[in-house]
Amino acid sequence: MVLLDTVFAFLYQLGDAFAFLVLAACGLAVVFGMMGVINLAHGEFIMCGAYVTVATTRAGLPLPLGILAGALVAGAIGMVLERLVIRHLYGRPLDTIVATWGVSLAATQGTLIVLGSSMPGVGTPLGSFTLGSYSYSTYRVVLMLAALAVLAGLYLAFNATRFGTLARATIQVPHMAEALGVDTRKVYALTFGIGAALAGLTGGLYAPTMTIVPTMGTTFIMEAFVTVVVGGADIFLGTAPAALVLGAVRAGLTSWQGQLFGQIGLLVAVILVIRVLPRGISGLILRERA
Amino acid sequence: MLRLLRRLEGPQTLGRGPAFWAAFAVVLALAVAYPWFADGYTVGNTAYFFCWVFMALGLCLIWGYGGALSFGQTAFFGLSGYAYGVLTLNVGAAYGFTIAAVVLAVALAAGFAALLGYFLFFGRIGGVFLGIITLSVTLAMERFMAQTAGPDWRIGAARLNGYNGMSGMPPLTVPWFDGDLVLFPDVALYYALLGLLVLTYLGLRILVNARFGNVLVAIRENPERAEMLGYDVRRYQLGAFVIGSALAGLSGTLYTAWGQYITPSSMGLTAAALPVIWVAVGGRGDLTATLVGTLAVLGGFQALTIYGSQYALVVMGLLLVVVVLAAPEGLVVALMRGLARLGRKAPAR
Amino acid sequence: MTRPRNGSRLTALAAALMLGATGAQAADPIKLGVLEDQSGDFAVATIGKVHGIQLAADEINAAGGIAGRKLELVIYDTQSDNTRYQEFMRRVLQRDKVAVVFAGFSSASREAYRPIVDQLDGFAFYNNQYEGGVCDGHMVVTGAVPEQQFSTLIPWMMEKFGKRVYTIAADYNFGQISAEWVRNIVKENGGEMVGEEFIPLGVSQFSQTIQNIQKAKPDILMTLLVGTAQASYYEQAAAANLKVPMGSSVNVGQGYEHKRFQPPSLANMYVTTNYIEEVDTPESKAFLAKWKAKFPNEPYVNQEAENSYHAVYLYKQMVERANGSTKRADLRKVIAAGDVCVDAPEGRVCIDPKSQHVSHTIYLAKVDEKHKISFPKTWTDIKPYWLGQAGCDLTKKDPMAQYTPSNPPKP
Amino acid sequence: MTAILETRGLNKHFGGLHVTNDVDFALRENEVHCLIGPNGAGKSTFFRLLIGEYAPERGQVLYRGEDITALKPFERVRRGLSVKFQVPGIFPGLTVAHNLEIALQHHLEGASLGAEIRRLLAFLNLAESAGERAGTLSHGQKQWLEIGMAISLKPRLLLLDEPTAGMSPAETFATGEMVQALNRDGVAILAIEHDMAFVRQIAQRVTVLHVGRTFAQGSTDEIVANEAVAAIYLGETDAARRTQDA
Repeated sequence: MVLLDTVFAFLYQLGDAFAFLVLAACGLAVVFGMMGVINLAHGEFIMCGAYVTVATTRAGLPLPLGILAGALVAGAIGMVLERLVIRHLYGRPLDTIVATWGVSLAATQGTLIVLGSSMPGVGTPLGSFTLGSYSYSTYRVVLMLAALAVLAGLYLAFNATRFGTLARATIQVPHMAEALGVDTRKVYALTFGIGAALAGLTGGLYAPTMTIVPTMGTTFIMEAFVTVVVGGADIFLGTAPAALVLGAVRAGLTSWQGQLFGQIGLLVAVILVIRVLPRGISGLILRERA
Repeated sequence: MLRLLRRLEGPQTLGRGPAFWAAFAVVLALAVAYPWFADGYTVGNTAYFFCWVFMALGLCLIWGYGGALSFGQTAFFGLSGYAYGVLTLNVGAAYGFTIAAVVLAVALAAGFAALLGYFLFFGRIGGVFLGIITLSVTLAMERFMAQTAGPDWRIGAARLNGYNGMSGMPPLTVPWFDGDLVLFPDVALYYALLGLLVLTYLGLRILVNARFGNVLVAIRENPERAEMLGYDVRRYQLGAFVIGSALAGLSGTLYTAWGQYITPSSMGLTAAALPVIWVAVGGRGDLTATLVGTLAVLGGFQALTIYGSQYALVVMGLLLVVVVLAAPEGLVVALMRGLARLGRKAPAR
Repeated sequence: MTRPRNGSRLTALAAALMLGATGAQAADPIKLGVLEDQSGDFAVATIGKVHGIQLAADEINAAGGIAGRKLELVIYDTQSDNTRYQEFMRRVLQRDKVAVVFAGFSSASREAYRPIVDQLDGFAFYNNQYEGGVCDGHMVVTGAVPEQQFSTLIPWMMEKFGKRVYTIAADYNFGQISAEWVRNIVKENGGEMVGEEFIPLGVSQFSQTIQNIQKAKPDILMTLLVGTAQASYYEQAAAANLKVPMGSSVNVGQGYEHKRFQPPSLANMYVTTNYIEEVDTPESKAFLAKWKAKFPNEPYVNQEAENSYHAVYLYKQMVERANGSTKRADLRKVIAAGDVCVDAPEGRVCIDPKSQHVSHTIYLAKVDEKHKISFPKTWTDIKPYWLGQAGCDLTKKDPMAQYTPSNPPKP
Repeated sequence: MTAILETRGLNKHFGGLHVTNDVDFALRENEVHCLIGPNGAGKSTFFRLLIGEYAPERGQVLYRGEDITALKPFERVRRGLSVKFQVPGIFPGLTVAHNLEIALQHHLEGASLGAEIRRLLAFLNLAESAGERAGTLSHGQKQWLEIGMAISLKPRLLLLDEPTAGMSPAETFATGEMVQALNRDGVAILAIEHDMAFVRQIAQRVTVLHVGRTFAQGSTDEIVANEAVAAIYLGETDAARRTQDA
């Protein structure tokens, strides 16, 4: 029983870390994997989703609908941003980084000015359950399921729908897709919108468990980058396994040596992965150029 | 020697010919003369701005000329700031040791840059990944230094002192006939930094217009072709990275000596964004533009903080977006090109 | 000469510039520099500090000023950024030539500007609760320090709940030094530390920490968490049904988390603070009424706001007793007399001449399920004793340094 | 006649796909040799193996008798091997003269550098455009500029990947004359080419590559007369027709 207790406790921690990494990274991974764009304002889309979720939920909407609203609003803002800024920067990846960083700075401080330094939360639903000597938050199990659902949904969206086929065609051979009559601009805009909506969804999902402040996006951004860098461009072959490995590293190190080592362990893992698989990443860059 | 001086102008730098150098002389003369007319605060504040410019010039070399976007400038800034603190707190400031400490601290930053750069460039990591990894390293260093508050975290007599930062290191001193000359943030420090800045600026101009700079821009334009002209691309990128990072290290030591204080937040996310903003806004492709742009942005944002308060960060962010979209070469470069075009048009052909 | 009203810093500044750098004459105003974070991460807790200073300055000027001179504020927003403190500390001392500066929220910001105050021979007030230990003749600290908050809180909680204590603390100076205090006081009172965990700044996910606490089964949990990201702990712990009584020196009194978070995440938390707006005394109520009249939209009046307010009165008394001199040496002679005291909204506060820290009334605030505050206990006149006992005596020697229990002054 | 460049059993595959399959190939000193083959024959991969951008799974590349298989591209260039890419590999943001300067600064400086730049500009018909940004040149001019950079290194061996792609017949002919002039100066040349008129103009020998193997070798006339070669090209057109019909 004690063993079972410990095993479940570890699995719970692993699942918790995995969910956080997958959800933090998925939007970034879609945008990067499909468009080669690194979006440094990713954290601010998460923040946006959280704010919308909290605001709508406090206004009376049930939490699941609030989360959906957060995702939709973030997605819509993402498409507007794509239209205004990102679209003009395709083929200039470094400039995109700089511009999205600018957006991130302005969005964080703008939110602070307009909405104030913090917002009352909505409280975590679903209560807790007890197993052995530990009690757990039920909602965090929902988060784990949500991470799996997002992965499955993305797989279906990009492999089983017409949009997915078009999107992948556009990404692999843009001029061919254009010649076939695909509106590539629309595809890019939608892809970026999906990335932003996923970020918004993440924000909405985590909103009940966190303090709602303008800088909350930054607590996701490092983990998101780390996962995407380790995982590479392919969301399905890359992000999920990367999140699993990194989640294990982090959960293991955190329970063994504390939070600091959990964090530093993540970064060391990235450097090791890049050291061991330099071809993987450079292969990625080559493909991106071609 | 003469050959070197001829390299002061060339295809890699805007601004050439007698008109430019006349303007340069005028600006320099003004810079030399102005402490006679300004109060201590203004002079000290300008000296403080100068502290940061080296880091911007370094990033200009790495990013603007070499085409590799590094977010890691503040990592080297912090590293060598701490190194200056550790060295001077242990050895003291006698016999002008502070100058030696600056040299050693910058060398340490260069050494770390060589190590990191070797791993990055010889691992063929480029493009956006370079940015992400340098940023990760920077933030990891910030987090590490932030937790060194305990008394065990000490190097000799110097306590790292965690997030509160290390303080108590002496300001720069120059050995002088009747005792050491202490460069408090005032006229003396101003002239020292002005001299250093002019030397660095001219030195970098020579460097980028020399063979090295030619290869560097070639790599930026087309790394494959550069390699196929027989250049070891990795070596040149590493060279630029080390020099640029060492300049960031120089900024770090000067800043530490200026405020007698260094903190992990000098390596944080906002701090890491600043050099990128200065260089992008001024014009990353040109040293003069970076120099002018950095000073303008520093002064502008300080004024904005004084008068516009909380909107400063919003303006900063939007400025970055607008510059990237509307003047991708940078505002100062756009201005200089405009002036040059006017100048060419004036004597109608 | 108009004194700045709320939000009219520009006028104040323009006035300050016009005045220029003239020597202090009897009719000239006394300039008081204010460097506080009105934007950025810390703004939530510090905007009230500026208002407190403005309120006190208004009252003093309405009553004829300090020794016949008006008090003029020179205010800058430091944006929660250490380098801004460095820039603006030079600016107020060198250009605005203020007589005294009230500055700083985070300890890092204080350590950033302290070398500059020392170098330019300025005089600064740090009106903030902090980890303690600053022994610097250029500084007066009006905030509470660990010995004041922990020597009251921990014995009380141990008596009530039990002797097994677990600490989670932010992994930086404040957290580490506070944790050291907790450790020492728990030991002195015959308790046992069953766990201690340091959380890096910026961490927002606490599942593992919550599990560790459940495993250790403490009677008391000391939460010394700092920053908005770490504040997520309370929500996550409540969701996991972790119901250990919590003690803190930093929550409620500073960031008014009980107002900002959804109940009941902070339920069963005990905090020692020298002031919060719920304090139920006639002095406090009168103070709060004046405050709300001037700043009706203030979200909360916290202990740092009250510290900043009474600090202006402490300064006024020093200058008046020094016959109108604002010279640091003259003021320190006044402090050395050992009886610089004012009746603040919290109760009587006095400056300790050895450490130049302030004695406080300490209120034990309890947060209930609905996030309502009650005060099970109050201690009056708790002295900042540690620095003096450890060997810091500013009346004799000015080391301009910060000490910690494990790194005390060398005899 | 000795070989300047030789491959022995060269193999490269991506995943399960063998793109280069045991290729044995020899280029003689001072020869102009063309490499042809239908699409997907492995020409570009073979080319990248020669310049060192890909590492082979098996086999060797020898340059003047030295095994250069493990050398980096720039090290091969320093031994006298020079390359012109299919997509013009120039420095688009720099001026035409500056492009050449970067190529020439290996062995020249000062006044002689300037003189050589002027000589090359004239040779490449680019004297008028010396001060323009290379990115603004016409496609053919970019190709010439790149050839100019490639020969600035004074190579003994020049590898050309479709040097006439996108050129007008007149430009193609002029390019052929440049190649022949270089060959007269003692440079061995290996060109991947589609345009049979161009091949006929310059090639002394032709090698046909098919599904990653050397399929046939001989003079241009022999290759053109080879029915098996015609068949593989026809097969390609047949296949293309079939897909179009489908």
